[in-house]
Amino acid sequence: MLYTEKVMDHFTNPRNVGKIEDADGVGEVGNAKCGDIMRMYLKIEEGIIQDVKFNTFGCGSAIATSSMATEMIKGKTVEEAMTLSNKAVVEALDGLPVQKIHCSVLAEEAVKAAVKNYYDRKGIAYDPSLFSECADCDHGCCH
Amino acid sequence: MLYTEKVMDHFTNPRNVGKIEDADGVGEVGNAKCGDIMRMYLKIEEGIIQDVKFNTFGCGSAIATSSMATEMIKGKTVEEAMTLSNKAVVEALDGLPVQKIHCSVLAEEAVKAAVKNYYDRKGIAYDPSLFSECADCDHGCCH
Amino acid sequence: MRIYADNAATTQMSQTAINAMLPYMDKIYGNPSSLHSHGQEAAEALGQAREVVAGHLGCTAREIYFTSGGSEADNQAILSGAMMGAAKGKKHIISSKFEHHAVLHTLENLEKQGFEITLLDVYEKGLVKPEDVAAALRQDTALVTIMFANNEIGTIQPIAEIGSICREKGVLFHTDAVQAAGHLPIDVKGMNIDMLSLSAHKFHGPKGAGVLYARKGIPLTNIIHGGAQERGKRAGTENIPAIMGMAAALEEACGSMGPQTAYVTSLRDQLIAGLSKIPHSVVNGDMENRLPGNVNMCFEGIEGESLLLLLDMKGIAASSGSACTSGSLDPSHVLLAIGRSHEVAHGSLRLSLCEHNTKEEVDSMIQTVPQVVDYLRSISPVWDDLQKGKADYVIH
Amino acid sequence: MRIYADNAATTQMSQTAINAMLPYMDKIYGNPSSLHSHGQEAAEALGQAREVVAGHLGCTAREIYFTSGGSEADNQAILSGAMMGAAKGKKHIISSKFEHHAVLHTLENLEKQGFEITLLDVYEKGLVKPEDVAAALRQDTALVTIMFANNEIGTIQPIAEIGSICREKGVLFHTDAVQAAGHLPIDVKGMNIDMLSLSAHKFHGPKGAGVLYARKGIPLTNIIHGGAQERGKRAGTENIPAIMGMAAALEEACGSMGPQTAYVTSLRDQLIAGLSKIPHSVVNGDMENRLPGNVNMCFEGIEGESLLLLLDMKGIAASSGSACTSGSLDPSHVLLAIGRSHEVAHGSLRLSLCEHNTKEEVDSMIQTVPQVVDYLRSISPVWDDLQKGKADYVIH
Ligand SMILES: Cc1ncc(COP(=O)(O)O)c(C=O)c1O
Ligand SMILES: Cc1ncc(COP(=O)(O)O)c(C=O)c1O
Repeated sequence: MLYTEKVMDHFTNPRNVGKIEDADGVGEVGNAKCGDIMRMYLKIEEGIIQDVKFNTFGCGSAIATSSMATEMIKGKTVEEAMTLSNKAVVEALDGLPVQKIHCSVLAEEAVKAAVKNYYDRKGIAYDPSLFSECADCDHGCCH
Repeated sequence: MLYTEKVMDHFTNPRNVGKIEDADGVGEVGNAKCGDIMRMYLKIEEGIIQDVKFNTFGCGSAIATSSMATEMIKGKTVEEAMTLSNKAVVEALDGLPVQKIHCSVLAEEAVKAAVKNYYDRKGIAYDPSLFSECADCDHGCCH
Repeated sequence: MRIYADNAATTQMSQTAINAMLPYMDKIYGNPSSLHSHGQEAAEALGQAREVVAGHLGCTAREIYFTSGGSEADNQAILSGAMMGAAKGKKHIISSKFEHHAVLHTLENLEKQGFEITLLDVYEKGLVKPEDVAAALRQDTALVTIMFANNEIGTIQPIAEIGSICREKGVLFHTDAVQAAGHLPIDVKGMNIDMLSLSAHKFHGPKGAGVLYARKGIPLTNIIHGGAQERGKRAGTENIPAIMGMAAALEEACGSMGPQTAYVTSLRDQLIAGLSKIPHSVVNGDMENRLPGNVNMCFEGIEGESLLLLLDMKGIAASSGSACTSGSLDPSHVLLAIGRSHEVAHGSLRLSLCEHNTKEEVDSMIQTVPQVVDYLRSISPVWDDLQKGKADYVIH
Repeated sequence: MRIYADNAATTQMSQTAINAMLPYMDKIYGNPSSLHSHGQEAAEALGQAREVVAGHLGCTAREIYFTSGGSEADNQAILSGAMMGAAKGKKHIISSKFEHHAVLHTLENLEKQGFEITLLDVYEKGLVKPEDVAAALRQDTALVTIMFANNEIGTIQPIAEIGSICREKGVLFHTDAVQAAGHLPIDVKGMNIDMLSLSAHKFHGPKGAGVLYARKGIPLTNIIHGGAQERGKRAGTENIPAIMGMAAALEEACGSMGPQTAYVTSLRDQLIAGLSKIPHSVVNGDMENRLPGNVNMCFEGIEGESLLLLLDMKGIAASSGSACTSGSLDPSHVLLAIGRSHEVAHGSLRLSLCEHNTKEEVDSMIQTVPQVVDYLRSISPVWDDLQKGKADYVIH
């Protein structure tokens, strides 16, 4: 199989799929040209991620990494969520094919983008270098 | 099959194989380096080929063409034998593979060499151009 | 129900083809280069297979060269055309933008060696215009190579017209007929085709066998040097079992082409009609000049790989021009060539049918595909934006 | 009794290999590049076959590239070595005089492109001397390619020694192991082999499948461009059935190698002993370093093709290095390389045995061959001259 059982499980039964209308933070990464867009919604209370939902346009591993990432940050503090690495997502999924590693990077970035949006909305100060953006994203598929 | 039925018949049951100890003419063509030698023995009485025998070192078609050539000249006049063409031998055998055509040339030449030897022995005058020799035969397989 | 709708990728071998192969595995197993009867029996079979294939292409047996498949045949045809041209100082090759990679990558390799390549447009319908070929021909054009039918969108090219233009100008014409052979009538003489490639596994024959037809007098360039097999133009012990299977499969396919084309075409048209009801969907490629079994559509707002995997879980084997299925990041060059945007090209689905597919299977696909498309749209941020009017539909 | 003694030309497929192929024809027939489960099942099988083959060569699965046969593997290995060398300005290649044509003709083609080729002597015994390899190595040597075992006379080359010399000097080493695989132990790491070719039909596997092993880090040059199969190095839909058959056949051959080698060697030695009683006969090639099944002899005064055809009529399938069997006018370059004169080389016979041959068959050949040799000598003018003392025997 192309994908591990875990990936197929999260792809076919994605956790936390959906939207949060009154989200405290929403992040979107990727672009349709490249075939992957993830949008992540966070509901945060007292610095804890109470709820998280995602919408994803993309391949099987894009959906699975989105799902896994939401599971990994749900109930965690925002700071903990910020430490989520793409590597941790890949490991939690028992691995991804090499050409799909970029999906896990997207998932990590989607979480960060949602947190950044939360910080921005709440006026919470942060170190901008935590949210380094990929310079190339406009004219190609950089992940 | 590589060879026609006729070729296989003459190869496996060659006619006139053997030697004539008191032959009136003996001709040998080809060389061992090239993998084909035909030796032809003629018994001639009053210009008629009474008997003919051959010995051949060579491939299946070398043996078959020798056999067919002997059959085609037996009982004929020497002059008739001189008109035997390699083409006639090939036709009589229902064809030969292209890379084996040289065997039929050898058979024609073997007959001519034996006749030449007969003329020489008897002191019969002849047109030497009838027995044009292949210039290259010493250093290669010219047929 | 498990539905196989990926016959353009490869087909199930027919029982006829399998039966034609089997005796050559452990009974008539000799090497056709061997002089003994084991070898000569194999050589005879090989000769018969060559006659059969030649008969269905409209050429002579001596113009048939067996290869290991379509890719090898494409490579050798194009290399041969290029070398023939180069010998006369001609280093220009004309092809199209949506050829198979076996053609395009071979051309790229020649480009590195100093050849100039013109890739013709295929327009919205996925059809090369013969007049474009005529206009692109130059004094130094060595070869024109245009596929007979496209493997993704199934469009059938005006091969006879292109052939006659090339013949008139004395330019070599090759066609990659891998998707056409066994499915469409081919007549290399009538169509003025100089070289043609085909691959057995696309018409219920075995994998690992293909044909390069090269018109008498065209000197092929070896890509595999060695023994004197295939008139010295393709070394390697002949794959007799596969060649026998290929000849049998071609015979079978050509023998029943008429009724099968009618049947498969009717399935295709039902399927396209059914799936076209999905809003914001579009058929890729011309509907008139189209392989009987080819359905290729784009659905806005979703991505092809996830569509494909979900269909697979529901028992439908399909294909997509999605980037994710190719290991590259760009979607299908074919869909881009007919003018689909990257966004839309990612959401493509190819269902390729054959005579084994049934009306029930088509009905089932017409049921299932919209469900899966709906589900994926329901979790797609792109679809969300389109629905909310935050972005404009590309497919109306 | 019909005796097949031409196993060096090709072999009968084993039932194990056939059984391994069959399911992939009409059950697991997907294209391994397809993402759906039909395709992924095929991809999984392909991965398993790769592991099996790697296991028997002593390398990793990622170092295995499947090809259409031995000739293709030889061509690609040599071209790749040449291109790697050329990129560093190295255009010298070392090989031997008695390689297979798949190697020699590939080298000739490279020679035309400016490479310099050194063909080492193989001496009377048909063995390359490792010290000759060492002496021939130059600063600009790109590649050494020496066959593992010779296909005509069966001599086994000192591969490990050559491998260590090449590794020490940092020169790429390829070996054509088409006659060795499945018959002799191979360990590419232990023997310092960088590239190796094999062909399935030489060990009871299917025709149309081969392997190119290339050590990790060696960048292969494509000879077939196109799809991304075989890590992008060999385009074309994988011939899964044949690959599965090949893996099964290799597994079977390697699994029973010990006892089979002993058995086949004993048949070979009996046959050689029996035929050596024919006066003025000689064995070709070293008796120590010799493939278990190889018998190759010359008989003075006769020509090989006629010998072969008469043996065939008596039910014995054999081979000869006679010119007539090759379509060329010169006899076997292998026999000439070990110093046989043209005259003698024309009169050669190869009987290549396998584990299916029996003691009874050997006895029968020991009966029949001398009869046929005697008959052909009786009608041979060459033999006549030798007997009469008009010429000198070459073989005493
Ligand atoms: C030593 C050797 N190398 C290469 C080959 C070529 O293998 P294939 O005919 O399978 O391409 C053969 C057999 O024909 C061989 O014996
Ligand atoms: C149009 C076209 N050309 C060439 C090929 C290559 O054929 P094969 O994979 O048999 O080498 C294919 C199929 O993969 C094809 O569809």
